[in-house]
Amino acid sequence: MTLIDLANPTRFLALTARVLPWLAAATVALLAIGLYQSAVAPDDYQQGATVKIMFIHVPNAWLSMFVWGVMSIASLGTLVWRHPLADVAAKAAAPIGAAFTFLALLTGSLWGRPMWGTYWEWDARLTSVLILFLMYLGLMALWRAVDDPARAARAAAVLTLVGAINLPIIKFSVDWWNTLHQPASVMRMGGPALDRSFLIPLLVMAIAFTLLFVTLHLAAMRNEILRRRVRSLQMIQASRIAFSSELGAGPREGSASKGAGTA
Amino acid sequence: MTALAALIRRDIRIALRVGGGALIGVLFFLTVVVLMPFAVGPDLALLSRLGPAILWLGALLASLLTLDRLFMADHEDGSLDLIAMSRTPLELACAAKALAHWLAAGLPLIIATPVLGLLLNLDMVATGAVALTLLAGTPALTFTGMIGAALAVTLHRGGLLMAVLVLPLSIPVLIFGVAASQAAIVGPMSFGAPFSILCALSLVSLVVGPFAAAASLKHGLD
Amino acid sequence: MMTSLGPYASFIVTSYAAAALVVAILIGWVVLDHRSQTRRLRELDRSGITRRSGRSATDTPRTITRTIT
Amino acid sequence: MRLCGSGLTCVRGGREVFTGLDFDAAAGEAIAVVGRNGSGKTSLLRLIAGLLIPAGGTIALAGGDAELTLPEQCHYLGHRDALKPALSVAENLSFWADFLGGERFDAAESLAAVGLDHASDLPAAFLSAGQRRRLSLARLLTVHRPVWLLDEPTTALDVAGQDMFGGLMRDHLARGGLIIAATHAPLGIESRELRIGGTA
Repeated sequence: MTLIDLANPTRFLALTARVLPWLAAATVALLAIGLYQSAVAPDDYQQGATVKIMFIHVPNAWLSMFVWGVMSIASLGTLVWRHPLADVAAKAAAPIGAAFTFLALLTGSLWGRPMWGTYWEWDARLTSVLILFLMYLGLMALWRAVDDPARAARAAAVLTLVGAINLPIIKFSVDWWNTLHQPASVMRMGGPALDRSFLIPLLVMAIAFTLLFVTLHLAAMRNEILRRRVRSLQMIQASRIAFSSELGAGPREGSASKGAGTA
Repeated sequence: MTALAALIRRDIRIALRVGGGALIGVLFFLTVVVLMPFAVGPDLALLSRLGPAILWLGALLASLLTLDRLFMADHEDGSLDLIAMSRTPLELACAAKALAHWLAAGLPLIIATPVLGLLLNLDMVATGAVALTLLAGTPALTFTGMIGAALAVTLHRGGLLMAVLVLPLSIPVLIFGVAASQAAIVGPMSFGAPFSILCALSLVSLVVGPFAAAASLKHGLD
Repeated sequence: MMTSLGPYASFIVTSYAAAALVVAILIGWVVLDHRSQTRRLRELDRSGITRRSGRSATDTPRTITRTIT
Repeated sequence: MRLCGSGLTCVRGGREVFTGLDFDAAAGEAIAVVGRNGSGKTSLLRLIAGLLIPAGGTIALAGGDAELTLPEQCHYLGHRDALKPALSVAENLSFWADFLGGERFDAAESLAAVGLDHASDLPAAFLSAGQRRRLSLARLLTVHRPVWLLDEPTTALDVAGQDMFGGLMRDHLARGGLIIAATHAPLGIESRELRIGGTA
């Protein structure tokens, strides 16, 4: 049977139960500070107040890549060390990563609307994030398509690692494609020359969102472990039914035929 | 009536559960549409001109590719035998299956259209027009595609063969679907004429599809 | 502060609201999923299926099984 | 009620499987169709079920429901179980009960009769071959059909399962039902033998 080793996850569950409240509290506190700081941050002389969108856009864009990195490490764990928690970590991260990537796209296009006059521009960065988003969705579809989690885990791990290798290539090609068509450079979002008054709230928000991801990820991993436990218990239940019915076939049969007769 | 409702409910349930393919169709649609600008370039004016055509092609391919296993799965596990023997006419059962497929795989395509319209720089009116034509036209795609799915059971082959069989049948739907959306966006034709033809095509396929599929299935059950 | 958001206030507010909504959905998903999984585990537990019982034919007492969750 | 076939000829893939086959079954009677592999046992059942079209001859059910065709009064239990792995045991059964229609009995009791009463919430994917066969048998119990067409019904069933199934078939015959089963193994109930395709 492909039951995951239950000893390790059990210890992991105990750890999670202890750590989660603290993590959640830290996330809330840091988010509050970050939100306050971004609220009081001054307006940009060029972009005005819309620069505030950056404070959620950039952390989400950062997370969209960070989560893929986490999944890649987990995939290595699946393929190389065959660690049972690695599958769980990779699976639990995918929907969260997709959600953050979606937010990065959404806030990016809301930021772009005042700047470009259109919600969507085939700008190199946004386009790369869009492709990343599609890859997240594909990965989630892969997890959903296969019923046996162990088999799905290996396939997903291969795909994640291939994606990790391919992402820079995709980014490079998209950049090249973009400059080919649009020599006039589009406004660069969140360029490196950032004023301290923007940098600090941005950093706080980035850390807060990263903590938020860690919290959600741990909680989702716990759910996934429980889900696998339910699954393996159901399989045990199925294997025991044959056993019990051998003992109980006689009397039950009588009651059923009686029921069928009266119906 | 309960029989058909039960069939629709079961098919939707399977499509949405783990292993079901309903949402993969939307993802395919999304991917195909996102690929287009890489081929034609990110020029927004060009994209908005091609937008309706791109969306229609994407929806056409997505709805046909997910149709592949409409009857095949039921054939492989023996359900189709029981469906053919039941007191429900096979034509109605086929129609119910196609309807369930459209609800689970076709409707999400239409819901995704506004988002994709945004990517292709379509304005509100254009997006609305494309969504409306898709709403009227995708039932025709599903119900003609169903014939191919039934033939796939008869021939014991699915996949590309089915696509090759069905794609020519869906040309009229494509013509009038794109024509109606273009008419709504740039004119000069009126929206009404191609749109009513599109609706007529859907209605015809609603009638013809189930009969043709059932006829094909009846000979394929050995 | 709300007055200082400038002509594009609606975009800024929408961004923050969307972020809040998505995060809320994520939290809701995690919490509801946890609840349903623990409920199913409890149901299985009540019907006498324990993690050890499948391996030995006899019913082991359910002491080792779900101490956490 | 009486099921008669006369002069039946079955052609499949250009090959004549059997020709001029006559059979005759009365209510309360079980027919065991025997014969070597490829002699057309399954084809005969599928002819009766209306899933194959005979190249010659007729099949008629006398004394059944005049408003219904013969296939509509038959249960067909083929090699394949007609179960969806993504659905639970109870969902699978209730779908067939709703879809097949007609007179129906309590699904929970049928599940109990085949020994699956504790499995109703399990996904069918977790069931073993024998358990899947039991679930198919529950379909025969939940929806009433006078004629049961069974193709190798006892394969995958263990000894206890075969006993259970024997009891179910006897109940069905006692209520005036009719069974035609293609089988290699003994059916486990009193039955008349119909040999096709020469000696085994």
